[in-house]
Amino acid sequence: MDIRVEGKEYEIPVDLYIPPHALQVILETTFEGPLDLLLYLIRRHNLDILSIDVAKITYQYIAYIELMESNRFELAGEYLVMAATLAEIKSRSLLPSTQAIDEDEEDPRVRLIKQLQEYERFKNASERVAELPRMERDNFSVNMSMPDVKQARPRPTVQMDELLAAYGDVLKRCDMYEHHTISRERLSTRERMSSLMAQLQEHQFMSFHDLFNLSEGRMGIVVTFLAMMELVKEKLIKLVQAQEFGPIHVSLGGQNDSPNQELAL
Amino acid sequence: MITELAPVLEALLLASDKPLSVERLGQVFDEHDGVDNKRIKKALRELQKSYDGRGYQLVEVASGFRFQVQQGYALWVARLWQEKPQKYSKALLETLSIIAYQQPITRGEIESIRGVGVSSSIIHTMIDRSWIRSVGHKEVPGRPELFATTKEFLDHFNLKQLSDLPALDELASWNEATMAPAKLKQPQQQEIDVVTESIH
Amino acid sequence: MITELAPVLEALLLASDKPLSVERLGQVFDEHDGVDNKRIKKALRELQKSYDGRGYQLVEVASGFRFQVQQGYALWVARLWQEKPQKYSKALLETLSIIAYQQPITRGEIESIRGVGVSSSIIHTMIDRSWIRSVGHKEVPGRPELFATTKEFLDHFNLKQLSDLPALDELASWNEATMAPAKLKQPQQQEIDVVTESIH
Repeated sequence: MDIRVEGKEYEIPVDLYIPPHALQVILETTFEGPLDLLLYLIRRHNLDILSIDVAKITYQYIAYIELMESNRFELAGEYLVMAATLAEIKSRSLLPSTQAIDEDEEDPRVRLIKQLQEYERFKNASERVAELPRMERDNFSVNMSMPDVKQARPRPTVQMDELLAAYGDVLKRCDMYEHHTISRERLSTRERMSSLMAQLQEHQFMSFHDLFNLSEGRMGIVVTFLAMMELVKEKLIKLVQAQEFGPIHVSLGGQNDSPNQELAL
Repeated sequence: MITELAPVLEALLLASDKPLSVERLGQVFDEHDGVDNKRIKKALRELQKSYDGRGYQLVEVASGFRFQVQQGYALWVARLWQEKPQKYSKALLETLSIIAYQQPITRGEIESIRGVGVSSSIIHTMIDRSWIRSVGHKEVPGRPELFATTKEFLDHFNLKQLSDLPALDELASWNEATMAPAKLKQPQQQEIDVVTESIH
Repeated sequence: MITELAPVLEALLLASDKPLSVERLGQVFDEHDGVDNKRIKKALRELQKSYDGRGYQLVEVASGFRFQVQQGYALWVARLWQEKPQKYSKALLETLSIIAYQQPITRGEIESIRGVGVSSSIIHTMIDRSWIRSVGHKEVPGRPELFATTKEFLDHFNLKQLSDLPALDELASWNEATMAPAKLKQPQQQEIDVVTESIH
């Protein structure tokens, strides 16, 4: 009989004790919520969902929660709600049986078991879905090049409004509206940053003065300077000076292997 | 009238970066090419057989036919690339499976099955990969979006249709007897102490 | 010891988006696979012959071997493309817009803004169209490439310089405008107020 098996288990307190290596497993695997944790506890005891011993599970569940809290795991509120549900079921089980039967529709144990069964079905299904042969893991698409044809493949075109809509979506998603009001000035700086990087990639080591195009006028020079400062701040370029008051040179960040002193900014 | 249809179909399917349906393939031909869907289907079936023992195969997935590298050679291909294939989290796979089996479904309904919140980033990742999409709104307060899987989802998992998904477990039936409160075991005070002690 | 080398080579060459040299193919194998360059070359020659009458062939180009569609069938493929101009994915458009507004930027930074990985094929497509290019490396561990937009990108969107890109407030007003054409008639100042409110 069930009871005898369970009774036997009860006689061995070691089984109820969670051994340290098991704790390690818990800490390394994150549970997908309270139902996942409950299923784990039930499976560990080779129990059927239908015959779970709520009292036993409740204590283990609460023990795990305390453990997780003591390890500063961020616990979702759902875990605590489940703890309360389990406690409720346990307290109901202490009531005389006649009273509990009266409201079997509302029996939280029935509800929990149904929920566990439902979750287990999908958990099992998701494990099977994960094993389906999948592109880029088990199957790879075939890349075949084309010989030259007179009619080149028409490339899709993109309209400005599509690009804007896409960027709008990005901003909406990451709540960047507040700190990313993009102004024209900022954009011209970003553009100059890109072109400075490109110039330095080509020439590697350039005189500070050569990077300014005087024909651009005052605004152009200011933009170049701002872009340079931004690049220095992001550690993308370095300003180096061989001696005090000597000519300043600019190089890409990290390529400074000369003994020149770096300009502190 | 085209006499050699098979190599034309091979060229079309190999050059395309997406699966092509029989209908889509058919659109390529003019009336005087004498090619109908039946002829295309027949040619495709013959082609499929002709790749036995090769490193690639022609498969039919939800949105049509595509060439792919034979599964048995995936490990060799992986050696060629340093980039590891993206792994999907358990949370993503659970959410995706629930949508696949229960579609159309709202986020709230997914959450009540999983017993835990579904993060927006998981939903976005799946929409971004075109695996799921919003197919409307449920007429309940808040009008939540209803999600469903797409053909791209089926394509990615090498499925032709939803019913090719692995079967869901049967729900174990249970009777009143099992649930009779009388059977609930009374907790024993002694045990409780053991557990509590051993944890702390 | 690999007995069936040919299908492995087929799988590798078909999965690769670039031609592979004999040396590169050889790197895939371990010592105990018993595969040397001579064996690879021999297998490739035999494979080349085996595609007679198919819609594709294995050709040797400067940087190695690659599969390509047979010249004779290329016109069919062109018909396939002709009929349906494709659209770029949302993922590509988002990535492009982030690069435009935030350049120079690394792939990792784009990913952290989008909250999801950016596939190599998206980057390749944009480089291929000369919309973006690598302008250097960020001096952080891994030295990731920094991407920036190009003159071709500006040309495509009819812009003279990057600062001609709409500022963010215009982006919002552009939305407003398309959503409700009536709003366009309202005085400029008022429109901006509306926008500002909706942003904060």
